[in-house]
Amino acid sequence: MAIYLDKNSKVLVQGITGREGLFHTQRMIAYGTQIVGGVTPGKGGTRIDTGNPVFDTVKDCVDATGATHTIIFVPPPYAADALFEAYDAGISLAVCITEGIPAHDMLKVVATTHGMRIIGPNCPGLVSPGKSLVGIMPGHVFRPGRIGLISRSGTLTYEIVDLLSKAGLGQSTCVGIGGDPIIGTTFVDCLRSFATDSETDAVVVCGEIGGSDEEDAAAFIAEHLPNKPVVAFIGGRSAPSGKRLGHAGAIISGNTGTPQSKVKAFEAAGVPVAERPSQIPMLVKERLAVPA
Amino acid sequence: MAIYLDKNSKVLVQGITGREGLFHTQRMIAYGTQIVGGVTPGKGGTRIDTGNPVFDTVKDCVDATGATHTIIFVPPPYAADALFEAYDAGISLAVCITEGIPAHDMLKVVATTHGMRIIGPNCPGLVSPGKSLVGIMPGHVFRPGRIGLISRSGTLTYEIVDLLSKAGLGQSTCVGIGGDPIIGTTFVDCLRSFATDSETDAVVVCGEIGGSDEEDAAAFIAEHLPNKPVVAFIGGRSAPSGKRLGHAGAIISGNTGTPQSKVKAFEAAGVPVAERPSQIPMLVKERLAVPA
Amino acid sequence: MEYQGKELFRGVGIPTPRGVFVRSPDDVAAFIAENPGAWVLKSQVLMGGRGKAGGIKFASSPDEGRELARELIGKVLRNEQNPDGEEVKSLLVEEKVAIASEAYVSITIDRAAKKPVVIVTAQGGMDVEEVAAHDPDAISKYWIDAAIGFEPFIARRLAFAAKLPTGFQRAFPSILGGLYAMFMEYGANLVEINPLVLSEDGRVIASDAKVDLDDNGLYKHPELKAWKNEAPADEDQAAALATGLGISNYAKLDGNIGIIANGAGLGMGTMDAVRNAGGAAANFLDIGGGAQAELVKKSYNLVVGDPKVKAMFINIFGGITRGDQVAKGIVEALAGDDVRKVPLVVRLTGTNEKEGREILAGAGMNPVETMDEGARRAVELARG
Amino acid sequence: MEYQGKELFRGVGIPTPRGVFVRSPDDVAAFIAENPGAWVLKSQVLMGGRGKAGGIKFASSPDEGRELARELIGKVLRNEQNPDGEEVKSLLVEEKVAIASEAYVSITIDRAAKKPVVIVTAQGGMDVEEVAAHDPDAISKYWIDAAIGFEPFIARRLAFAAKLPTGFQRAFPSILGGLYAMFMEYGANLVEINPLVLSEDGRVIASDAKVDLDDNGLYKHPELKAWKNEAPADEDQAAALATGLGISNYAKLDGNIGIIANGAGLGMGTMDAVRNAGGAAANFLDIGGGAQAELVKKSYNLVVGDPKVKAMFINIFGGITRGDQVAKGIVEALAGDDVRKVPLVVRLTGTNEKEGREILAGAGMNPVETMDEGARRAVELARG
Repeated sequence: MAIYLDKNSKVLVQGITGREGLFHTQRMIAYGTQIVGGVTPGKGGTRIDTGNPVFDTVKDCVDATGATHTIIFVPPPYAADALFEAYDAGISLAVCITEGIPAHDMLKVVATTHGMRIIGPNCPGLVSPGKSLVGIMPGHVFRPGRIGLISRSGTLTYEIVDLLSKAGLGQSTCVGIGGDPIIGTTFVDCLRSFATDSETDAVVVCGEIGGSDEEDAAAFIAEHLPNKPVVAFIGGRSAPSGKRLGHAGAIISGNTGTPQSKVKAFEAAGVPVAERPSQIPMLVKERLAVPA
Repeated sequence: MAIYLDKNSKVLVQGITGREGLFHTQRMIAYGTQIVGGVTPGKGGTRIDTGNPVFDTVKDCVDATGATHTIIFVPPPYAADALFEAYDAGISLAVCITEGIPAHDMLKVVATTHGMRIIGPNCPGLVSPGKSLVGIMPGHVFRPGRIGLISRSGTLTYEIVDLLSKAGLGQSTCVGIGGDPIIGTTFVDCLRSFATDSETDAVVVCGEIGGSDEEDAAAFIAEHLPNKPVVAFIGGRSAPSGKRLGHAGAIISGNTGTPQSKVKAFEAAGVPVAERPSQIPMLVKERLAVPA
Repeated sequence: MEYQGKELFRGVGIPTPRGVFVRSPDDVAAFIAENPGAWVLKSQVLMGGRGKAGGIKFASSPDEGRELARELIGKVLRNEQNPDGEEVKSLLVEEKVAIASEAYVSITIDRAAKKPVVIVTAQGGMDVEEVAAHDPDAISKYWIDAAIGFEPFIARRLAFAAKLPTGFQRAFPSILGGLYAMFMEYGANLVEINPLVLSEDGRVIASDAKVDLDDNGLYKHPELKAWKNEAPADEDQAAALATGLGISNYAKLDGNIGIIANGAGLGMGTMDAVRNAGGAAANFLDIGGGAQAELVKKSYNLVVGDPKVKAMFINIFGGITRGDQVAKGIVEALAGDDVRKVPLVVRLTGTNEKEGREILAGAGMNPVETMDEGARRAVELARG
Repeated sequence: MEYQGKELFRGVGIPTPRGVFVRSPDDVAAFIAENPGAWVLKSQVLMGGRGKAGGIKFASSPDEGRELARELIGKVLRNEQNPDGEEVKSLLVEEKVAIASEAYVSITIDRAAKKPVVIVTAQGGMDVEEVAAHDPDAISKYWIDAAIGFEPFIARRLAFAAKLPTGFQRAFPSILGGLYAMFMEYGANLVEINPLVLSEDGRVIASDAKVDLDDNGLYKHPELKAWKNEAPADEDQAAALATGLGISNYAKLDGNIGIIANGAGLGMGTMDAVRNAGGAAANFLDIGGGAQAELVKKSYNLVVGDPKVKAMFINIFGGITRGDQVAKGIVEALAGDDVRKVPLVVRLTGTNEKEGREILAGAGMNPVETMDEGARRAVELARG
């Protein structure tokens, strides 16, 4: 059934009447996502032009629609509050698109919202191709299939997905975990879910410089995914030390976050690391051809 | 095996070198409690006259002794910190004797120390007669047996235990839950544990005016203890409204906390309420004689 | 007092009516001269019901202000609850707000949930317990997760649930956030704004404000202890402290049997036993754990100091408290010539019971065996 | 600067050396005249290594103080990292503390644990990364549960674990508590005291203090924005902001292939592709999501403004970003006469790819199909 998201997931949109929220709501509906409503305080009782009802609070929306998933399009100062509101209303999975949330806000959110899965923040969302898309990703590049993908990046993910799709490798679920220092769902969290997903035959991990998520992922794969092929890619291998490149999390400081360390960790775990995205489909096919 | 505490429970004492801590440590050892050490910051490496080692931190003590239980004798401004330290060191049950802890300190403690059972604060502790005593209760009044007892009071508990013991009704475990407004373990928590304890045949609930713990207990009994006899007593039935009598929690305000409400709730749950402590043994015997 | 509470409210960014705290009629006149308009003169007293007692006046000119302030300052306000009255020594002069709508908001501790609970209703200015009794659906509550604390969505949810008029909506998160900050910072049992006013010019203002502090937490705010001291000390609490007891270990009651016990539970149990025996307790007195002879003696004197006490029942179940110390205290108390003597029943069991009984026997006293028996005897003795 | 950081530290109750902030030699002399003793004159600059650059002096008389202050104020401090140097405009005059012992303490965010981590070592005054590399056991760490926050036991545990000298013990909980309060209040990435000094007269003092703030959280403290503005703006960040990009969306690098991409991941991927093709990127530039033609045009101008750029590779995978907008921006940029033109390779796929290609074709441009192909072409073009 893929992970985190399927055809039956009921999704609400926080910030549904904002410019971004409205635009992507329309796109998600076009993709086939079951959008059941949205929230904008003070606009409760109205409807957006797609006919979806707008509520004043997340709780009102959940009570009326049975939504289990939310996607958050609110400015950084209000994003943590939106996550707390979702948690409080019993939401089980929240995708937070917002970029620029203070790291301390996220520290508090992840420390206290036990049991709610958070994707992001500063992420493109997730998609289970052919079933549902909750995010801002271009739906047309995805193809249904049996490859899982996890990425810290947005557009680089589209690049890789496009290559996979064109090579005949459809996807079970693609998760953009986000480029911030503090994120709700890590590579390891996703790998744990893919490990037991019967609809995923192999996983592509698309990391980048900065932090130690990739090293943690490699260690997890070595121990817990002996029978599921994994292929990795590390973005920013040509980046110099000390420069923050776009993502707040993408910075090499001292000995932390270097591509060498990440490549070494993956190779030690038996995970081939593609030099360039275009090699990924071939590596996946090679790994799938090896009998487990 | 009684509840919360048995012969094998390894107990440490926070504030072991203080006047109260030292005195009661000696008494608990005399009772047979397995005291494995204690904590007083700055006195690590020394021993008290019973030979028990003193450590600087709870973690040091737990690492060295394998303690699972703690009893806390520290002044009110430091008591919450002591509870957090115990929690952080992996203690599973903490008895907090301290009286006068700010209610807000306890609000924070109970909201964040998930998985650690706290007895008290402002309580006399607990005893599984013949096995172990963690508290300040006079050990000589207890007799091993099959009656569970839960009480918000200290000395009134001794009174009732003495009556039970003299009537041949020994006790499995007696828990003094404490008289403060915010306590770690409530009547309902204890009842839940007694409900499944094969060594407890009946339970005595010794409540008092104030709060709504007794009403909650009655509701729980009606639903979850159909086959285990329960007898109740409510202290302070002659107390006037609006006066705080000793316990910070023992105050009738408005319609909340009246003895009438509590008696009514117990009777509705099929729990006989003793008019005076001396009736309790008889009521217990009557209830035990009825085939379940 | 009101003006102090409002200072705390302003400190956390909650708007209160414009105003000034004054001690003389001339100050009132000068203030109104500088700030023309309609003003309310509010007597600064601790008793409730000051409005009905004539402690609130309206003035719209300097002369009128001076005149009314002269009437108020020095006046003794009285009502049923405060028959002795309280003298007005100062006034709060506040703008007369044109009210469009009133709401109620408070934060208190829910004992059963072990959480702070926020209570909001659109029926401001009323007694909230009455609203709860007659129109429970008008009240909205939210239990705060102490690990998360206050977040703005809580205010939005409550404002929408309680159907507060739209004018409240924008300011509500910051007002509730300030109220929670205050509740936490001062370790309060209760913080309350009633009414929270929406003025005709669109402002949201805390018109009356109340804070109830937790005595146990006061050490964290020494600056507020002074405030507490201004309150007329509860006589029972003052007596308890003077005797060396905890602040809530003594309370005077209506009966004629004096009571001393160790432990609050046993103390209440003893009162109940006296009632079961057909009598009534003259007091509640808990000597606490581990009391020494001196404290027992002082407690005896405190209880018999009440002239309506006709007999005394001392009920001790020794745990930490040692029977010999209690017995010694009783004997010493009775040895004093300066103390009123009433018929006494002692029950003494538990730790060092034997030693205690020997001391009592040496003074010609013979303790009873049980609480029930002791209560019966004390009631008989009081009937004389 | 140092004196500002120390103000924040004092605000949370962390003792700092006695001292005064001055701008003139006469103020130094006057201060020492009033406060006889040994003083340190510390140049207030933003660059590191000011001690070795001659920016710190010791004075023990008013005349000596005036003399040394004259030398320092107006002096330009230089070192390897700061070849342009920084002029000293003010001094912090601080007591010369007699040091008995030095420790190190900091709080930062552990990304992997998603928690604040407190780091303590008895080896104060050293570079903590070096201590970690050579003597890891000397470093004690504690990961704070954000729901609980700082509690004094954390300070006790760390002080005992790091074997801090006894003299530190008593003050340590309040210093660490203050440091955590500051870390939380200002949403800091890092707060650090190095060294935390135990003086010979038994005081515990933050001798040097450092705070690194999270840009994303600065809006909560407008008063600190002014501070940040005093810092010499990172040239790349300034250029990014002037262009209308996010603060970290542009970085100048050492190569000669200019790069524009949409998305940070694709931007880095494009840099990598250029390297794989044997070239080197002259910059990183992420136009972000949903960029309009105008931003594309400005970004083009920013990149070619770097004279070492010999060729440009624009790599777009349209998701939110629309191909037609990007194409329009490119065409407009090239239409300007005032802009340097370099050989250009465009790759354009995804949303509105067809419309974009038509616009480019209209201007005589023919996009490549893949990222790898584009990188190869750009490298070839740069080689000329």
